[in-house]
Amino acid sequence: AEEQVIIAHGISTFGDLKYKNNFKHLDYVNPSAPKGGEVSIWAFGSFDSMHPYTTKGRSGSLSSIFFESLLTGTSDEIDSAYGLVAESLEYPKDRSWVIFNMRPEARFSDGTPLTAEDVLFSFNLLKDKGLPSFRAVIEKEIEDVIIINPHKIKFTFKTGIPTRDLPASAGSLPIFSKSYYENSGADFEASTLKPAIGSGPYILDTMDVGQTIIYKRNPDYWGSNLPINKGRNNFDSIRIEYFADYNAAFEGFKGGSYTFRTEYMSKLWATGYDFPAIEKKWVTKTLLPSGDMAPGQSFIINLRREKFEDVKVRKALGLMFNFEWSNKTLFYDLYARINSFWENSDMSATSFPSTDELNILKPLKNLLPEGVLSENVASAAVSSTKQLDRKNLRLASKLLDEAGWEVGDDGLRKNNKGETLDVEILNDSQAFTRIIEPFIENLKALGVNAKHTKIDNAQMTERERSFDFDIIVGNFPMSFTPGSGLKQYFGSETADVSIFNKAGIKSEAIDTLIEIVMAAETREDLKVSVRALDRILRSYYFWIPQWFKNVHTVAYYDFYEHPKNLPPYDMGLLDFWWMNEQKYTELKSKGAF
Amino acid sequence: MIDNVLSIRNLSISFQENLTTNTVLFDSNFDLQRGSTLSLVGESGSGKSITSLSIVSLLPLNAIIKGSIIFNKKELIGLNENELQKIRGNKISFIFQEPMTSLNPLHTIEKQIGESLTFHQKLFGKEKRNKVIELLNKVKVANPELRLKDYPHQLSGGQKQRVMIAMALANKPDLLIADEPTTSLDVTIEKEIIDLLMELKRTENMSIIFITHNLRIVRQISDTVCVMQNGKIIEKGSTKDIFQFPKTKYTQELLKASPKGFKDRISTDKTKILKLEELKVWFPIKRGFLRRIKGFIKAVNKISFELLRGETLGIVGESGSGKTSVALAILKLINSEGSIFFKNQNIRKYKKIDNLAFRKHAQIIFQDPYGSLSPKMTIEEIIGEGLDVHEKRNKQERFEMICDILVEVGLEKNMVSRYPHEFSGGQRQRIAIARALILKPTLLILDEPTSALDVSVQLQVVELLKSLQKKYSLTYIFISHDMALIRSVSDKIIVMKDGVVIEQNITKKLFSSPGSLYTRNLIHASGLK
Amino acid sequence: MISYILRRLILIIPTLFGIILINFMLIQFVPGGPIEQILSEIQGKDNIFDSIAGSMENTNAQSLLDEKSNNSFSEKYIGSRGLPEDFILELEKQFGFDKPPIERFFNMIWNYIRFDFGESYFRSISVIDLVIEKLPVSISLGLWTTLLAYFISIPLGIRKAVNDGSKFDTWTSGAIIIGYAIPGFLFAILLLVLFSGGSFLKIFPLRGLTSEGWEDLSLIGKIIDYFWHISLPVLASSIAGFATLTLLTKNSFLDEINKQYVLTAKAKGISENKVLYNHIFRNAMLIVIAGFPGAFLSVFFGASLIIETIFSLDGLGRMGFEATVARDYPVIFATLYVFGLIGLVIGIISDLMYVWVDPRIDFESREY
Amino acid sequence: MFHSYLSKRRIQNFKSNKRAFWSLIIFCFLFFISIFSEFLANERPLIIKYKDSFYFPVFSFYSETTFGGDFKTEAIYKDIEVQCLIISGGKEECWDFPEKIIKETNNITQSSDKGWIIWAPIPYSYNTINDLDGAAPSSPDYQHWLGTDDTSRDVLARIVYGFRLSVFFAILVTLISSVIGITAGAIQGYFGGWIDLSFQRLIEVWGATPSLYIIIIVAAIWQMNFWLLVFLMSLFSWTALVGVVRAEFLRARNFEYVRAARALGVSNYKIMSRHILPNAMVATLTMLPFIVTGAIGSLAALDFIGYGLPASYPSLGELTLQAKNNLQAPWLGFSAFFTFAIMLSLLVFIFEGIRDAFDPRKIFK
Ligand SMILES: Nc1ncnc2c1ncn2[C@@H]1O[C@H](COP(=O)(O)OP(=O)(O)OP(=O)(O)O)[C@@H](O)[C@H]1O
Ligand SMILES: Nc1ncnc2c1ncn2[C@@H]1O[C@H](COP(=O)(O)OP(=O)(O)OP(=O)(O)O)[C@@H](O)[C@H]1O
Ligand SMILES: [Mg+2]
Ligand SMILES: [Mg+2]
Repeated sequence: AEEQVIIAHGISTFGDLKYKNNFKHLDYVNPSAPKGGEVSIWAFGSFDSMHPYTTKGRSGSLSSIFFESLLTGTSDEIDSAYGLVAESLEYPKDRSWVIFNMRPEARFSDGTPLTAEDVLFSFNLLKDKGLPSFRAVIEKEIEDVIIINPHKIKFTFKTGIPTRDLPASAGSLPIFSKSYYENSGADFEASTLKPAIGSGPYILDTMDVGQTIIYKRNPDYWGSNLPINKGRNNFDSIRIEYFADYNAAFEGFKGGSYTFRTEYMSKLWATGYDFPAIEKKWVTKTLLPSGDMAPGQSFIINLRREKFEDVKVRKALGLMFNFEWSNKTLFYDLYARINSFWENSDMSATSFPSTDELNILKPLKNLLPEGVLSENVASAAVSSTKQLDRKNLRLASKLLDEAGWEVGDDGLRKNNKGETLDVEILNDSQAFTRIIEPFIENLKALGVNAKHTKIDNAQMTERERSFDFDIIVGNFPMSFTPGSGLKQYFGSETADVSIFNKAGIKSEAIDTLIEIVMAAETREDLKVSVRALDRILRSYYFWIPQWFKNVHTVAYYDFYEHPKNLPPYDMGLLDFWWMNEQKYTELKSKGAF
Repeated sequence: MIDNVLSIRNLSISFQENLTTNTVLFDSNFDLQRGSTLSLVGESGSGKSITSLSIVSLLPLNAIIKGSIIFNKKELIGLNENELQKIRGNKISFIFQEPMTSLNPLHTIEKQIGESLTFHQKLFGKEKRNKVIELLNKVKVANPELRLKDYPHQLSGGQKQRVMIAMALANKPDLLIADEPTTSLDVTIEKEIIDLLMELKRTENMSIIFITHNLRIVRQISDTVCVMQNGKIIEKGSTKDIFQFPKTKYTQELLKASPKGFKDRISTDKTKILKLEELKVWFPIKRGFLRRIKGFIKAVNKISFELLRGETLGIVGESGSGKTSVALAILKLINSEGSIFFKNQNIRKYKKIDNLAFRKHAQIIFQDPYGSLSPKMTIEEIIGEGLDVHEKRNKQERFEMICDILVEVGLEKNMVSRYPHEFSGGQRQRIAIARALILKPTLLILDEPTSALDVSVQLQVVELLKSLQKKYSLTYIFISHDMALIRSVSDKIIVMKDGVVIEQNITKKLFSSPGSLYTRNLIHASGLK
Repeated sequence: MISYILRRLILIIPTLFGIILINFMLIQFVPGGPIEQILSEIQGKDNIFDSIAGSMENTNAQSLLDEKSNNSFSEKYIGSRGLPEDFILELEKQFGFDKPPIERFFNMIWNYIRFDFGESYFRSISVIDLVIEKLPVSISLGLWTTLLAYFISIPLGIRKAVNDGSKFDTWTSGAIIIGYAIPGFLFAILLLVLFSGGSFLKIFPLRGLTSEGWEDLSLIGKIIDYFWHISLPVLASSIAGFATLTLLTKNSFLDEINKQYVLTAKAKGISENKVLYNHIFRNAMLIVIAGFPGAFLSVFFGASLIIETIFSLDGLGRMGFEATVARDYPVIFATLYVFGLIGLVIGIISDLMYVWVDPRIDFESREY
Repeated sequence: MFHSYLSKRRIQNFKSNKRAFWSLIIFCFLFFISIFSEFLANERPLIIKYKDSFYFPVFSFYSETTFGGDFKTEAIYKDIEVQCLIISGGKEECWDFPEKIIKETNNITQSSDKGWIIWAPIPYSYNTINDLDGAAPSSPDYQHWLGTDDTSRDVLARIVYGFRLSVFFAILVTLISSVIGITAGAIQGYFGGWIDLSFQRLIEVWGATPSLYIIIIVAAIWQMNFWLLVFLMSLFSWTALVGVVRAEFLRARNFEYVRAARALGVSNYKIMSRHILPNAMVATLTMLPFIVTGAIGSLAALDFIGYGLPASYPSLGELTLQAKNNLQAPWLGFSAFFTFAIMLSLLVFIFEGIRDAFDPRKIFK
């Protein structure tokens, strides 16, 4: 039977597109933004390749800018994708395949038309020679691709996997020029400084290896009048200055070598911005709202260790990490605490479970830790800004006493076998030393035999891979539309194999909840189930959450302008900011850069 | 009017030693007429070298100098370095007492001689080389062309001394200061050098200050003589006066004392101490960056002799004939071929332990005393070292032995804590003698052991050697250019030339009927016949 | 001597073999290999330079710099799904780790004998090209730093020896000691902030070896531009070098300056400088002179990780460190091999220099 | 063998070099007091009087319950509550109004229950985490004379301990490696021949071994600690001197006085140590102070990449590292720099003195 085929200008996971078919421009852009000027930012280290799709080489910043895909996302929606190279797409309700109708006017930067041939070629290239991570996903998801006509291409998906985001996923693959690769004989797997031909709004202008890359706007860009591109790509050129040293980079900004800077170092943000250009008001230092989800940065406790089996022990350890003190003394009060795996979004669990949540959780009651359903959601302990908070110390002491770790005559906690409670925090980052040390001191005050061990990246990975650690610092980067990835992080079947399930959490309840999340049919359903999952995950105390930054801390020479209301999910500097020519010339004449 | 090249007035020199000062020259005065020769003679350590060094302002840093030195009507004391540089080497040339250590070890002799030619006469390239060769010829260095590229360590003692002389004569100076310039030269060469100096004196109107212990030369060449003792000029006058009517007791003794006669043969047992068979020492000539071997200098070429216990063997011979090489080879200090038997044992087959015993029983006094003393060790350490190795003594005993031997060689006890550079040439030589004698070795090789000693001290040392020989029946190999001395100490003599023994005989016979022309010349030139 | 040189040349072979062998054995034991490095990179771990370059306490800080928003859609999405299991196996095959070590070792040796050094694990470029790519920076730094050090230290040391104990001696000692004691990177940053930052003077460039558009400059312009760029890095990297060389020169001279042959030279009436430089120099400076070949090598090796990092220069220092930490074995071994070879040859030259400086020296055994 | 007269002259020479002599005195003094760091800088009080008895927390462990507190873990003396307990003799109210109780108790002049605490002059240890008013690193003030570092620890306390640790480390490493290095160089240079050839090859191979990997391997097997690091560093730094010493020996063995010593039968060992070495020590004596500071530098370098001592150890290297990462806090850099400069100057002057003392021609005025 002929199934019902949906034809649309875009697609989203749950079908709720914000922009209708005939939208004039994106809401958050300024459609009359002036074009021109240059935006300059910095990048760390060096680069030796302009080919970001291979494991070899360090590719230059933004080196994927050349390549467009069939669909593109927006900055004010979570999981919508609208046609870019594709004019429209067709898919059945079960989303088991998708057909893209491509815009005939699409051109590569060398003027050759972009056709379905190229899409297929790109797909095969990625499948055979792409980054392993790409490759695996493609193999797992896409059955085959066929060209229907030069501007029409069909992706068929594998069966047996959730399909709700597959069309968007397929539409997001970059498109390379078949003729370029065939004519030049370039090896896709080799790193190269000669970028391949793409179809995007920017092309490479000049580059000085290890120092500078400049992209310029392609004057003949085929898509500049598309509604989705209105008011975007406003700068004539994008310059990226490379610095191998953070201090040098900052000095560069002070002296105007580049003009826009996002500050990632709290102490610099708090103490560094008092240089002449700021005093002369050439540079604006400002906070912009950020809707980015917190990355779930935390101390992760290895549940595979016997000593951490008791949740009380884990709880006690968590009590000793003093975020409030750290934030004040180490971070100049710049950060916010993470409590949820979906922090800074409306998907995190709060206070008591809602009825919807309870509906999901009730059936699992027997599998859940005690009290989860009746208590406030598990949250990190709040301390005073005294480094060693007596109140928390008392709580933690009690917990450990209860867990059978009593204090011996030498002040160290021991279990009934006489073993001390040894906790080793593994660390491979210089920056974390100052954060871990106070934590260690607090743990020692608690009678824990705590130790901080610094090792290098490769060894760290090895220890993580063999799960040979007590506590490490790690991330749980969750997505707005969580799906199968959750299994990698929390699923029982991955606990012994996946390097993403660092804690080694194995819980039937969680497994079930993940299934529920993956099966959610509407965004509302998804939210509720994610909240329930969040609540349960947190109740296991296998992490000691750290902090995140809920604003963008930026400083820039005062000639950039942006729409009043920024979209939640992207600051959009390179995307839809523009330059005020007059201010620019004024600053320039004053010698700001 | 008297034209004085040099006038020295009230010159005093003292050395600062940590907190005390030690005066070594007191209020000295003398004049030197242009074109004349002044001889400085006197006791070893009396301040001759110091006086001469002060003229060119080359005293060590810790010396304090008072008085006045007027050269060509110019005061030299307090003159700045620039002015001095113009005078040194050009107007005043200097022949240092110890040629062995006075040459730059890392420069070829061509470079060293050529340097002052370049500096003062602006000679370069071929011209310079020819001049250097000419100079070397003048001082009788054989095959100068081949020797140009040699480094000092490849020369014999006498050759180095001649290089020193050539260097000093390079620029036809107004004043030549020669500090014992002929000590390592055999009589025949010595004569030629003296002739050369006299000729220069005549033709260039050169003035000479000649420091020597050899009174024969003094009489021969000098116009005036100053006699020094204990840092004072005790007597000065024309040569004739001094030699005919010596006023001071010291001078009288000096004139009387000279080695005379032959050695009394002491009863020897017949044990063979040393036997050489076809000893060969060949030095490879290496050239170029890769140091390829281009040929050999046959320093010693198949020498054989035997030595009995209690005997003294004198070795005489031309400078550069291989005497030192023989000595070093016997003691296994350089590579050699042929066999050497010490007490009937082949020393090449020695094990480590035999070696140590061998070292105790066979000692050497090096020709270059300065170089053979470790610069950073005090005299006590240097002399005591042999004791420490071979005879364990307690501290007290050891110290006493050291003091005793020092006194015996004519030095003072309170010198034990000094370093080698704080001595005069003759004193260093005696330290070297003391170091060897303190062990009472069965076989002692003395390589020109008294060349830097004045006759009185020389006699004292020789007497010491003789008495030790009697007492312990020691065996000596005595290398010297002083035929009178050799005659008075040795039982038999070998004469060497160009690495081979040209004559070998017991002393009396050799002197009465020398077998070769060379020997005859030697004896003749020493005024012994 | 010829036979000695021959012996030394032949001995290079087992020595090199030994070097490679030991290193090869070592890396079998080093925890973490290139695969771990790739994994950690894919997981978005700290850049290996962070510990040197200063870093941030947020682990997700790179986002803005890495991706433009409309493209980020795809990558973010896939990244959040983690890595496939067989990815690691595939990597192992790619790096040849599926073969037994012995086989790998002999393969490597065989290739090296033919001077085939392979490609970096992490870049599609032959190791030799990689090294050549980094040479300009390293040579610049090494050459000028060495020259500066030698040209200042030796005359200074000689002056100090001549004026031993004087005021001049004391204050120069103080100055060079301070120069040495200032931690190099602090000094470098200080220079950077003072002379090329935005707070004080801005007279030197912040980074790099040449300006943009260098090719278009006139020859003079090119030279000026080049020196303008390297002056701060060279200053920063040489400051510490003065101390040892100066004091070494001074002390060596002190040992020689009173020797008898110096008197002889002075008595010849040659000028003080000639005495110092022609006569004493060669005697005193055996070690320094003989060290020249080594110093020459360090001109190429002139790798200073920290200076390179701070001034954003791309030289062997950074490459070496990166290769070590990232376990880029082809780079490690090839540099070991090539520089090892050069080092061994230089070692021989250096020994020959001894003989050249002091002809009394030989290398024979001394057991008569 | 003791050469009374000689060493006297050398000691006298050394003494008359005022600069060297005072440097030695100061250095020894600094090192001596740093041995007693625990009494100089400590978060635990030196003496406590509590209810008629005396306690010495520097030496012993006392739980908080000893003073009437409620934890069986070690008393946290820097807590005002604990101090209050001690001073007031264990009053309950201390939990609520510690300041007030302390004041009240102090006002009562006569009371047998009244306790007191004697602190070390610097009441922080190297790992004490301090509560600050602002953010760390905080600038010098009357509480923290050299400010605090970026982990909010007292810089002065860290320098006191760091000096001890680093100097001890450096001197040990220098001693071990220079003894080995000089011996190896001497043997090679003196004997020459096959000994030289084979030794040299060994050193070449050893020198080409990346120390970092060995350190990584070792660090992966054992927890890095002081002695292990001393061992490892010595293992890699001894080659530094071999070359120069060998060269000097190669030259010096040809000298006439060496020949003279050989003629005397002096053993090879003595010839090397007494005749050649004093004349071949220039390079060694010159380099030694730099090797010492260099060792501290390499400790810092290891800290850089995370293979140094465990992070809480107070090494001077760690301080310089912090200085670099906290340019806004110049007191870190200055503290590190001055510590280094002072130490290096002292060492250089001392070794200059030693050199001069052995130089027979040196005149002292
Ligand atoms: N190390 C050396 N290398 C090369 N040639 C040498 C070396 N030592 C000595 N000779 C040469 O060997 C020859 C003999 O030297 P030797 O020192 O034995 O002479 P000598 O008889 O002691 O002379 P003098 O009386 O001048 O001391 C000389 O021509 C000298 O140049
Ligand atoms: N650097 C010095 N320091 C201290 N005393 C010295 C120094 N140089 C020489 N003397 C002493 O000065 C005195 C004079 O030495 P000088 O060298 O002039 O003697 P000399 O007459 O040349 O003796 P000789 O005939 O033995 O060479 C000696 O007693 C010597 O010990
Ligand atoms: Mg004399
Ligand atoms: Mg001789």
